Amino acid sequence: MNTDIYKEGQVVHSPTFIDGHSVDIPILKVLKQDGSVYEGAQLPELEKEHAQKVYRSFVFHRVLDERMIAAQRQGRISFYMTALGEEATTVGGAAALADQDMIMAQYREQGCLIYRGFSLEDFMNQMFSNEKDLGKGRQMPIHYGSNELNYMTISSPLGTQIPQAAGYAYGQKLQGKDAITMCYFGEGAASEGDFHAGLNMAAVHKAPVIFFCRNNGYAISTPSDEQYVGNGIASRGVGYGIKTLRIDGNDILAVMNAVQTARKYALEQSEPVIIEAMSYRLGAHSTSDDPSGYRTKEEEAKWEEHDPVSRYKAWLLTQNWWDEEQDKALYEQYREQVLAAVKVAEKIAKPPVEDLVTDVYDEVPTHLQKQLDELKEHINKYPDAYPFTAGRF
Amino acid sequence: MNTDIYKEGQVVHSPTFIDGHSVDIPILKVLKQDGSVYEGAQLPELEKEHAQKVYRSFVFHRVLDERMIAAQRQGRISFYMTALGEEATTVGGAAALADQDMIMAQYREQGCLIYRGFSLEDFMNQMFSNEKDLGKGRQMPIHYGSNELNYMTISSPLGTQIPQAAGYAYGQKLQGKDAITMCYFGEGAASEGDFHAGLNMAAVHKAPVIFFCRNNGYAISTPSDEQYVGNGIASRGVGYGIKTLRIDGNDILAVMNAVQTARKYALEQSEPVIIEAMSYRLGAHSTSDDPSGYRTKEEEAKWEEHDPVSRYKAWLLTQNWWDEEQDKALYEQYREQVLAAVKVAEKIAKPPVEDLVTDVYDEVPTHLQKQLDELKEHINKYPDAYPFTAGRF
Amino acid sequence: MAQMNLLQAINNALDIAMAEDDSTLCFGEDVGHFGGVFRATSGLQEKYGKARCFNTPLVEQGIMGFANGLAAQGSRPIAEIQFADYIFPAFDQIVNETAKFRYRSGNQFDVGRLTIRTPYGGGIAGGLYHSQSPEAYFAHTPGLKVVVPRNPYQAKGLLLASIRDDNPVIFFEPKRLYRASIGEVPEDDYQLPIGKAEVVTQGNDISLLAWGAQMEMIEKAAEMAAADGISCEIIDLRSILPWDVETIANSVMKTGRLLISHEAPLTSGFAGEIAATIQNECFLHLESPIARVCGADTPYPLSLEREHMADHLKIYEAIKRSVNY
Amino acid sequence: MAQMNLLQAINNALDIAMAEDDSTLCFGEDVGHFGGVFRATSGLQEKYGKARCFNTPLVEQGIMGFANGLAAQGSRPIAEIQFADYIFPAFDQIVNETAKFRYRSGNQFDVGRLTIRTPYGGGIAGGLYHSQSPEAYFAHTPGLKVVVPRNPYQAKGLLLASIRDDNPVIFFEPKRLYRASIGEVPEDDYQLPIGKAEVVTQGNDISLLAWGAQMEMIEKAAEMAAADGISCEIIDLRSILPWDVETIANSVMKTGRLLISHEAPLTSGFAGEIAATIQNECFLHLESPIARVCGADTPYPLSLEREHMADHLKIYEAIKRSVNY
Ligand SMILES: Cc1ncc(C[n+]2csc(CCOP(=O)(O)OP(=O)(O)O)c2C)c(N)n1
Ligand SMILES: Cc1ncc(C[n+]2csc(CCOP(=O)(O)OP(=O)(O)O)c2C)c(N)n1
Ligand SMILES: [Mg+2]
Ligand SMILES: [Mg+2]
Repeated sequence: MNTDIYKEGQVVHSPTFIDGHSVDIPILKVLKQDGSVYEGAQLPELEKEHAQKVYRSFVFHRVLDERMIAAQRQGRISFYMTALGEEATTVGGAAALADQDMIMAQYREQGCLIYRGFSLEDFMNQMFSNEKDLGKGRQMPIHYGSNELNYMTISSPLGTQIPQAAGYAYGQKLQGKDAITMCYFGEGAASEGDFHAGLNMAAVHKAPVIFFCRNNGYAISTPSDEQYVGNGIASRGVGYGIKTLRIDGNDILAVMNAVQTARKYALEQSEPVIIEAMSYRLGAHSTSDDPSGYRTKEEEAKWEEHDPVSRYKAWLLTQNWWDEEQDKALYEQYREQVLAAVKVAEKIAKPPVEDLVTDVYDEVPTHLQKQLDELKEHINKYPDAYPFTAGRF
Repeated sequence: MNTDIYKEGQVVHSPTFIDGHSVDIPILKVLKQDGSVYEGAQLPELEKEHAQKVYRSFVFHRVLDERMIAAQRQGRISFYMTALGEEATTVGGAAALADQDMIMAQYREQGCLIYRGFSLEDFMNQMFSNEKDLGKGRQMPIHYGSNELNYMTISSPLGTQIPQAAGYAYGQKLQGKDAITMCYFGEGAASEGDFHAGLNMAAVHKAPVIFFCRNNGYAISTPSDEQYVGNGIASRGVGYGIKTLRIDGNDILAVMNAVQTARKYALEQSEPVIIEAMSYRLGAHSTSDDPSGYRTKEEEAKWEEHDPVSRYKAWLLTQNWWDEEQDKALYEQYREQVLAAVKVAEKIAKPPVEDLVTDVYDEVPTHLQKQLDELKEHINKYPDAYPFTAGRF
Repeated sequence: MAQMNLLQAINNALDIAMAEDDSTLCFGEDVGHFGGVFRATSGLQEKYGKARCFNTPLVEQGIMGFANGLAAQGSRPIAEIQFADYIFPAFDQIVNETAKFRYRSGNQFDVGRLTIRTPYGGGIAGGLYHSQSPEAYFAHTPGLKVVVPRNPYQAKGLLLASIRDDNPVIFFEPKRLYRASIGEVPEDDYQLPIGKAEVVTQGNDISLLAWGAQMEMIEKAAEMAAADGISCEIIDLRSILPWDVETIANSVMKTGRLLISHEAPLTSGFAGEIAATIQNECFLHLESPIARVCGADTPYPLSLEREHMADHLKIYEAIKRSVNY
Repeated sequence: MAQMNLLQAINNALDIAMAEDDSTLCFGEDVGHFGGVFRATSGLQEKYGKARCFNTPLVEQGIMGFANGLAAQGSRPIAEIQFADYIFPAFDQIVNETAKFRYRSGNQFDVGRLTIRTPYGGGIAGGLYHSQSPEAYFAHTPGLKVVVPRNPYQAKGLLLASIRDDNPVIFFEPKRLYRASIGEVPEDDYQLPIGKAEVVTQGNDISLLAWGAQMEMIEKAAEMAAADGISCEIIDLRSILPWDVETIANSVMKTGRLLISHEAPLTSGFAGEIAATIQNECFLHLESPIARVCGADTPYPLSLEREHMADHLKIYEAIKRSVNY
């Protein structure tokens, strides 16, 4: 090890710093805001039908976010998080992956699920934590998960999915699967120790995983210049010896292009790739947050000009793959569907009391069975105090 | 935040990876193995007396390591760790710092203590965990600490001192001290999440700390190419936006040069610096380890040629600041001193039973006083079973 | 005296601590300009500057490592962990470093000036990761002090004592009460003792012991029991580590019965330690088994939150069982 | 049958597990070529290849995160943490992730195939950071199983059961016994049940309960007590979580007395949970307070190790106190 320092390499004889400026990180852009394509830009593989599906996902996303924010304000659900302004990173990511690829996301990636066809009912059942929720009503709204769609259930602790994705991908490789793992996280989560752990583990053990950083400028109220002082997250890829791309995250063709390239590389070379998508969180962090406490309307307005959805729509229009009439109809259709689905989901019963103790282990152990039995007896004594479960066992 | 991606910077229109090769990291070298200086090389500030003190530290270090390994083999102490081959990183580091700078080390940095004048008695009392040990006999051998010498007590969990050093340095800055913090760690420890945490915290909060990575090729049996696949640890500095130097760690003039430069920069700019010193752990990891299980004699032999002590001695000889007679006498003197000190230290009593419960808190709380009282009563019943403490209270 | 909610009382204590000592710092995720996601540090950056009250990068192990370093250096750091559920990435820094700093160095170095603040507890539809009560994890760690206040008055007095205590203190704040609990709080400086439980209400038939937001639950249950003619002695433990064995034992010698309630899951929760100690101290005085009414041994669920919780009804039933044993 | 020490028994179990299932992996710091610092994984890389038995970078949170991902994917990871003292950087991955993986996903995903192996315990002049027994930290975490073997035969059978159990298991290995404990071990495959305590020796006057290396201590103390005519029932708990209340309660109903001993500090150690549960289950049968003989409430010291430990003499004295109560 290390003997090569006496053989080769650049030598200096007085201290010569390198630093964050020592590496140039170009940014990949394909689409201009007006829907035209940069000269010489490489387009992703994208047929008409596929392109329309992508756009429908965009519209569904916008409508879902808009309606669920309203539902939260009305007190119908307790919590929500939009991805306003960042939809290209997730819809585009999913559109560039294969369905068998595992997605391990942070929480703002409903765009992936939409693209993969998570049903409106599934969304609603999760948010209303009713008995039809695939997660059995145990987690806060937006903590989706779908085994069928290869979308790992969201877990709130930040960054934990990063080394997990390395391990997941390593397993895929070992078992010779034609699949990779896609791991999303925010530029805030990239400060966690688990980020360092996951990237280095993946690099050393050559796991076919794409680390996709949504750099949206904020972690709740903390702007990215109080999060790091290096050249974004991409500059860290160099340190791990991982192939790295920085892209315009509001440019869905750049996203697809990058993810297609990265997927191919990861699968063929059995190596991780990191992508940093530069974007902006246009909405509040969550329904519990009010961004006016930490940033200006002007700043937000500047980013509204770079809207990924209208940019992509402009391109579709130039392709003659979409028209304004279709557009209006689609928005209307989704709005109606979402409203209807809310009304259905909120009437579905909460999970049964047994679900308190199932899934802690593969089988309910003695001590939990005893706790459940005592609980049932207690509920029978005070049915009014436990309205969701009383009278149901 | 991030709006500048629409303003400036290099743009590409098809995916263009950057990776570990995207940054050149020159290595600083001053001294050749024959004691001559590279042409045009910048020498550190170093007067004759100082230069001799540095060399005496080297010799003391070699003698101490040699004798304590022997003492461990004889069963006189339970454990030891040498720094054979890496002494330039610590002796040179301490020699380039100011005495008021705090040193937070990993465990293989006895060279710093030697240079700062930790007494032979203090070394011995720690290793024999007797009642004169500054650490009250609580930790395994080599876990030295000295408040007086600004050397933080060693703690075994790896990497924990890295974010601590960032905090320590931030406090020094806030209180306007003319002092920085020097934080040592191995290339293995640099894989810990605390490394990522500490470097980023220091960078963002502008803490005057030098992160000094001793890259000695191994973490116990794990070679550095199973530890990381990037371009060493220095390449990570780029990602944190931290000024970074890579140096020949067996070249003490390069070490001093780098640390003097880094200290000046850290103090004046109030910013962290990272230094990666390339070296090699010539000995076993510890007295519990046998490197023949994981590396070859040939590899070791190659590194013996780059010995830092003989290299520096050759330079001193060319300066006429040292001669062979002095050399022989010094080795002899230290050998005798160490042997004598061992004999004294091993006869000193173990710490008193009260030290079981002191320093858990600033004062001994009720429950611990009760546990101590019961223990004393018990020891009085079975004095033979507790020979170190029986009959002493 | 002023009317304050629990958040205001905490903010007020932090303000006093920062005013009196230039080396006192407040930091954590979103703690700076924004004042924290619950606004506990509101206004402090404005008043004391960005160098003393600031946002950190999103890394709990870094926050605690940084805080340990600052405390060892002689500053007085008050580190916030945004939710107690997110304290686990910092577990090593707290359990292996903070707690053992003084001991391992033979008192040459210590981090006694450190205070860790973190909102804990359930009952707010927070699900698995915004509801946990992890005090027992830390109670098994010699070298730490662990404190939990039950109302604004207690919060201010105990927080000031924690900040000034020359040992590292984890200060768990009952977030369910942040705005819900309002009370009279002196505007001046005062401290309440760490390590001392408080007998809140005298009683004869059974001792009820809890801490933090759970105090409300035992108080409600005691009211129900009073209607049945059962006289409950209500005790707030306040300090989990070290804890006040004497006050609890004295109470149990008097009443002959003990019920302990906490939000955290039953198994290996801190009620276990208390029960084990008290059955030893008061063996001949106990008229019924020491009862524990705690969270179910599951992760904290969202929609079955009520079923999971140790609410006043479950406590009331357990009181009756104990008294009728 | 063959004579094996505890390390060999573990190595043998790992070998069987890797041979039977291609998706079984062993990894951790120095686990690969070198076979681990204690050599528990010796020869496995040679036999099964570098892809299935390998060194990881030095990052416990990464090892556990990687292992969680592998288990969720359907592989069967056996992750080693070099010393239990160094498990804390992985605490979040274990407590917030491993333990809650199945529950939070509604059983859509799980990490049931995961096994964590780690050497624990003191008595080897290891000082603060090579001596800890952290089982109680994990016992407060629903979703985990926690297992501790006392000898080579138990180690092999329990480890094979842990690897095959469809729940994540933390397997604590008593490192003091690695080479010191030697016994007959079948070379063939076998399993011992998880969740079941074992009555090692029948007795009438008092039940003694421990696990792992501490079993030696209670056995020695029982011998001393036998000389005084005291008949001890000796029980190995084996599984800390879930634990076998029934076997312990049955024993205590018979003997009327219970002593629990563990290496970890007393306060909030797992003996507290056991004592709290058993005083409830066996209230009317107890003839003396349940005794706990545990480590002192301090970090683990080097030179005062003997004074700190719950040795056979302290246990013997406690037996007499209990019987003479
Ligand atoms: C370990 C942990 N610490 C803190 C939090 C609280 N928290 C939730 S989201 C968030 C900000 C995340 O920012 P970023 O990663 O940039 O993602 P974004 O919200 O911008 O999509 C914080 C601090 C958490 N969920 N987990
Ligand atoms: C958190 C933690 N994990 C594991 C260990 C065990 N351990 C002690 S030294 C060591 C290797 C360290 O290697 P490196 O950082 O390169 O330092 P070097 O020994 O080469 O000086 C390991 C794994 C530890 N002390 N702390
Ligand atoms: Mg963000
Ligand atoms: Mg090394």
